[in-house]
Amino acid sequence: MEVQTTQSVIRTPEKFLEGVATVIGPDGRADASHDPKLDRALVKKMYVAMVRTRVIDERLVTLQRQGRIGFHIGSLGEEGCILASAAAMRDQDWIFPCYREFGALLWRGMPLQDYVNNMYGNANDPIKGRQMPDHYSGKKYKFGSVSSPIGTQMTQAVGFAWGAKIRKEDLVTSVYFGEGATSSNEFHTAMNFAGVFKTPTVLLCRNNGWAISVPSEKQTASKTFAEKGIAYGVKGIRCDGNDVLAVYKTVREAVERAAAGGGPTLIEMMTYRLSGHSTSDDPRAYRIEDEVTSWRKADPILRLRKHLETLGMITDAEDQKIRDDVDAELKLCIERAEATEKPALSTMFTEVFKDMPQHLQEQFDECAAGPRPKAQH
Amino acid sequence: MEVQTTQSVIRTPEKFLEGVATVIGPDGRADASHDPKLDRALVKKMYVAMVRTRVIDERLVTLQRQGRIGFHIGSLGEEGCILASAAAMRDQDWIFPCYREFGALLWRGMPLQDYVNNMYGNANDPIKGRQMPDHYSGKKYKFGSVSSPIGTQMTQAVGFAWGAKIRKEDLVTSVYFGEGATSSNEFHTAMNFAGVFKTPTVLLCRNNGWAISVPSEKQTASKTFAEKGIAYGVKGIRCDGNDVLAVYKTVREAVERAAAGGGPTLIEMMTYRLSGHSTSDDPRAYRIEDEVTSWRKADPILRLRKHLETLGMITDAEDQKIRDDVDAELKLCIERAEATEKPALSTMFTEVFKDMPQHLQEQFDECAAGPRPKAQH
Amino acid sequence: MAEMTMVQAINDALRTEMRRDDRVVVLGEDVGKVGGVFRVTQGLYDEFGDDRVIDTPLAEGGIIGAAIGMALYGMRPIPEIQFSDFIFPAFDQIVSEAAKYRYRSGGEYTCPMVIRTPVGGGIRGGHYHSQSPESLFIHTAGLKVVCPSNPYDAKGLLLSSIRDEDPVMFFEPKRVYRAAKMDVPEGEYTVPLSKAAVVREGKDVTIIAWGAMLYEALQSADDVSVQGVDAEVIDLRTLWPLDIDTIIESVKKTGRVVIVHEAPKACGFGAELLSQISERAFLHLEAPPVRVTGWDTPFPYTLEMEYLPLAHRITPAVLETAKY
Amino acid sequence: MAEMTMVQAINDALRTEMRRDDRVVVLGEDVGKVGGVFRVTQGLYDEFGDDRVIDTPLAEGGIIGAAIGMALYGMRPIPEIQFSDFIFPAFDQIVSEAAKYRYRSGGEYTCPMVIRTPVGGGIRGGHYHSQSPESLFIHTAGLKVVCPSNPYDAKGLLLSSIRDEDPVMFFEPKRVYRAAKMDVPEGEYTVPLSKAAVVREGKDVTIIAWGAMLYEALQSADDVSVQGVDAEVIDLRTLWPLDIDTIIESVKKTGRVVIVHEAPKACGFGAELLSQISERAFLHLEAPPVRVTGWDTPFPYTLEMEYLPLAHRITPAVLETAKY
Ligand SMILES: Cc1ncc(C[n+]2csc(CCOP(=O)(O)OP(=O)(O)O)c2C)c(N)n1
Ligand SMILES: Cc1ncc(C[n+]2csc(CCOP(=O)(O)OP(=O)(O)O)c2C)c(N)n1
Ligand SMILES: [Mg+2]
Ligand SMILES: [Mg+2]
Repeated sequence: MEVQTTQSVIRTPEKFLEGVATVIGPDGRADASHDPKLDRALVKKMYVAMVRTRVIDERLVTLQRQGRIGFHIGSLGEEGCILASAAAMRDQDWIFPCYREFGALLWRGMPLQDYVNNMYGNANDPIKGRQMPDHYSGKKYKFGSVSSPIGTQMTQAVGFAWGAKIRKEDLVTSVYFGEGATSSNEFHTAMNFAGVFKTPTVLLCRNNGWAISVPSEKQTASKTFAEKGIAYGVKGIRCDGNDVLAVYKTVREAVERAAAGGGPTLIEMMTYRLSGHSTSDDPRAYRIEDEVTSWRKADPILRLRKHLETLGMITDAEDQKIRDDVDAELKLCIERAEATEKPALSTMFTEVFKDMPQHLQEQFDECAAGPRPKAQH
Repeated sequence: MEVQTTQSVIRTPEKFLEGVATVIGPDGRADASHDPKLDRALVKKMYVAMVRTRVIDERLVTLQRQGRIGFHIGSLGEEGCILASAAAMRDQDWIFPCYREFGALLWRGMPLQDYVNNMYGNANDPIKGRQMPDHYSGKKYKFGSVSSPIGTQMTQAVGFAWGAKIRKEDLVTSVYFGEGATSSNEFHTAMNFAGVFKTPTVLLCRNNGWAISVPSEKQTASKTFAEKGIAYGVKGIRCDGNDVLAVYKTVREAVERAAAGGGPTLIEMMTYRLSGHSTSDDPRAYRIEDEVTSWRKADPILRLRKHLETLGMITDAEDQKIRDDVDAELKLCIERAEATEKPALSTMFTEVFKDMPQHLQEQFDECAAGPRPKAQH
Repeated sequence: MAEMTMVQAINDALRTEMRRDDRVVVLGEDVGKVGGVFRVTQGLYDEFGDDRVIDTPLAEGGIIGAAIGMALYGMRPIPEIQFSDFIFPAFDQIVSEAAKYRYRSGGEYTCPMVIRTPVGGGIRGGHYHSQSPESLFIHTAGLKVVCPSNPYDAKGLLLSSIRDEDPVMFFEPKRVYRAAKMDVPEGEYTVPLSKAAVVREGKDVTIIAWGAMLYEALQSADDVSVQGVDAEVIDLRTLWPLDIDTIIESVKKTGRVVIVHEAPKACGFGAELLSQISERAFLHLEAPPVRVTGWDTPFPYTLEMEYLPLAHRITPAVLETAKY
Repeated sequence: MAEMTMVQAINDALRTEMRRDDRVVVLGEDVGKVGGVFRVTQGLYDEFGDDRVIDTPLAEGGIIGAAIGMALYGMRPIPEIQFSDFIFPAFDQIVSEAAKYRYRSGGEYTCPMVIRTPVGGGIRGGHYHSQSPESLFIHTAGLKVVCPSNPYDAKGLLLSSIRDEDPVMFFEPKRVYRAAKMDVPEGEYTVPLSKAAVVREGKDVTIIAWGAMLYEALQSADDVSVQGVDAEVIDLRTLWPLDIDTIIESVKKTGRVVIVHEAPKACGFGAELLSQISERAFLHLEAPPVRVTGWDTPFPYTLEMEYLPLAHRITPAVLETAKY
């Protein structure tokens, strides 16, 4: 397929990351001066989580192609920044997702089965099949509720942290969003309120190069997204988003600063969306394959694996086992999810309000009385 | 009256303006290295316009107190930055007002009678009494239409300029807003679109220290409003807003840069709102009188007068005549405006759409048939 | 008991609940020291400090978005929008987020908060200081909508709203703010949500109104009584979820209805009321229900008394309905 | 003549008008090279270049605000909002600004623009890719609201909308986008605004619908005909300003009405239609007009076919109305 595109520059990892410090070098070794010196088990755990995320992601895309689920929006290529930033939050901290962060949700402890049920919107979906796939919610895991409108979660994450600050609870919030979302109203108010009220919030911008078909350099005329912090008196930092140690270190420092009363931080995590925007998108219509290829080499999983190799912490067999394990687990989850019925009709009417008001009770009764729809999609 | 306030700092002109270059010095002389060397007649014309604006302003406040008009929002203390920035625009350029810029509208040529009719919302009000006083519109004068919602005019001014750029017309837009408005959604999108599309727009932030009762330092944690430009790749400049020559120079350079394809500029004009927010506001409830007093000494009219004195261009008698003239003119305008009937009933239903649709024709007929309301305010 | 205006009664409700429940915070533009442009929050800053009575930057979306975050955290925020005409920068947060949080998260998250905002015309506010956007929020599933007409109800409804587990739009008719004083109990009491009040009994025609227009409806009821028409007047108090039973009961008695509201007619709440009445009491209707509303134009300045559905327009509508 | 889907017909309308009138520009998220997420603007970028087919930053308020500026300047912008669920960040610019510009400026400024946006459910979009917010815009004085149901009308109505001197909300039912092809004339032709179409004549019941639900209404008309009920079906095409005459004429004939829409019932456009019918044809009504609509809940994902007012819900409503 011949591709014409409006893309003017190919942004290789080298170009994109110019001037950004890295920890894990090309040889897989950690730069001693920046190495956060994490517990090895933690590093390994992050690696396993990243691989699991990748495997799940790929499988869900297949399920969607097969028409078995309706939609998936994944994190192919962005697992590094997502997992490392989630890992850098303390247990008491809250995470507000954008929509690519199912890896962070699993990290926080949601059972895979729950997530898969969400992908199927079945009766066991924690959100009762009310939203599209990948619009999960994980309050038990101190993890927010996904909604589609771009940016809204930012202001909420700031408000949540502000509440905690007012109530003098030691709690930091982090919030994910894409670089496209920096153009939204919400980025502006969230940053401004965070700055003025010095809320303990870490604003995590996944700069993955694209907002659907719009390249990041068309989103703003500022040189970086991190420097947008200046407009709000908020510290802004860029980091190599595919470098797990760099992300962990940067986020952790921001969390600690926030917890100590030092206020919010905007972190631009430089990464790349290797897949289409979602299963609804075909990126070949707008981007140059060479760019994608260049980023495949900067894959955060390969990078961390290399690092683990230098530490002698991973073998091919082990790697394969991680994949096989999640495959097997996933297979079971999918089977169960597919065997689960749809949510009950009542779920369409409950929880609009705490108590069902009269008009909804009447509508529910009317609906329940039938007839049932013939039409399916 | 004893005043308690949340105001933590008194922002004297000296503090507020720290590090900002001025042209007209305390002795009234222009600093040769920054003097834009304007035509003397122009400087005088600006002075006259500023004094007229001041006189009109004061008279309108009185009219409101007397219950003869419903409302006024003025520019006491801000005439310097308003008039000089309007004067710095070229004839073909368009001005988008906030709500304090009636001085700029008169500068652009609207007859005083039209403006006074707007204050009365009478049958001769150019906008047919449809909006509150001071919500004028001056298309003939390449001057926008005031609306109350904060900030909306910014994005529109950017869009207007962008349109002209697309159509290759040599035209720059300027847009006024207060420093409070920098917190609005609209500032963010206007700045971002201006930056990305390099629109020929000059964004004029009147930093007058207050957004009703909220002091400017509570509006943002950034050090200045001008530096917000960095977040958008837009040049940001601060200037002494009570120094007519400094404002003129700064704005003119921005206009020329924009016209030459150099893109937008954000200009923070440092000034002070000497009056209450509007006739509905009593600022004694929230601000320290000493601050106001310190700014009375920095009055832009006094400052320019001193400058004119050093040039031998003004006498007390002349000054008095300017005031007497506008007083007399205003008196006549007010008399005429008060003798003018209300807008016709039809004006309530026309111009909702270009052509009156059936439902409005029916409503008009119903309304016209009466009865008429007894109640007045 | 103390004589209070609606402004004082709302202020008293806020103070009462802030003393009782330290999760309650007030935030908005100018709500702090100066006590709001209508002085509704006056004195709260001095009593509760700047952690609980918070002046914000000029950004309605930020006020509501941050309040949502606080509500998710477990607080009871009461954001103020200075005029309901300026609620639109926050519209996305209200209709896409606050309204849907409970539902979309499968009941995990809830968003209890009260968005207080002055509403309505009659104060020479023109286009942008006079509008009545209630129907936009009624159309949005997940929001409760309240509009008191007097100081007593204002306090009691506000206390109920703050204690409610769902987001409540609390519209305060600014024409009533200082119009009259009324005895208001000190301390706690509540007026239940979703209960309308029959404020005047009658047998010939039902007039439905709320907020500032209630007084116009009552005026008309007086006017028509002279001509032998006995009007019943219902003050809805809570617009949504609706107390339809009280309405239908009245309509079954009178068979005739006049609905009054300030907002434009097209897709205003009057249309919903008329529809429900028609759907539920069609065979009881002796005359087509009538809407007396603001015109389908932007809100004008000079001619606002011609725009508003005041007694001079309600009265003929009631008379005509009565003799239909 | 060419066979076109609605997507192609709208694309053709845009191309046709952009060739004829160089003041027309298209702007929005992803509308450029890739041609929009639904490919409605495909090929326009190549033909007209990036000055007239503009990819914008992710900011609906910016898209509409800038488009208003362009319209004030004298252009004919056609902003696209990717899904009508995402129109709310631009709500303030639409309802406070675009809708009121002509009126508030005494007729000095006008704001001719067409806001194109996909609308409605039935494509597994859940909460935020399925909503139908038309009534919010109908309630706002100063906006025209259009929603075509087929490719021919889509092109003709879009050309009329672009040439109209007022702001038009142009809702495109995405369930219909590629559902079927239809002969569409090449080049210019217009379908007038504010003219409904009687797409099926009948004498027993009038069904009013638009957009994707029109097909459900037609399906029901077929279904009930088997049972001897002869339904007339009206496709509104333009929702506002309303072609009330066509409706009333039909209702005077049938005396019975079923109104169908996807949006929630409360304060939906159905309420306005029902009210106007009651107000204007009360004595002709043989049965209370009925609304078959989305429920008063957020739009669900898995159960969306239970949410939508499809034929299985319209048919019993028609039968019941017919035998009332
Ligand atoms: C308010 C709003 N506008 C438009 C969309 C459609 N949309 C969904 S994702 C997206 C691009 C987001 O890009 P970015 O913020 O960079 O995040 P990424 O997808 O790259 O992670 C758009 C335009 C939306 N969901 N919400
Ligand atoms: C969206 C919106 N929110 C609130 C208001 C009420 N309001 C009018 S002016 C104002 C303060 C504006 O301050 P600033 O932008 O600094 O301008 P200034 O009045 O100082 O010139 C506020 C809050 C409004 N008009 N619009
Ligand atoms: Mg992105
Ligand atoms: Mg100010």
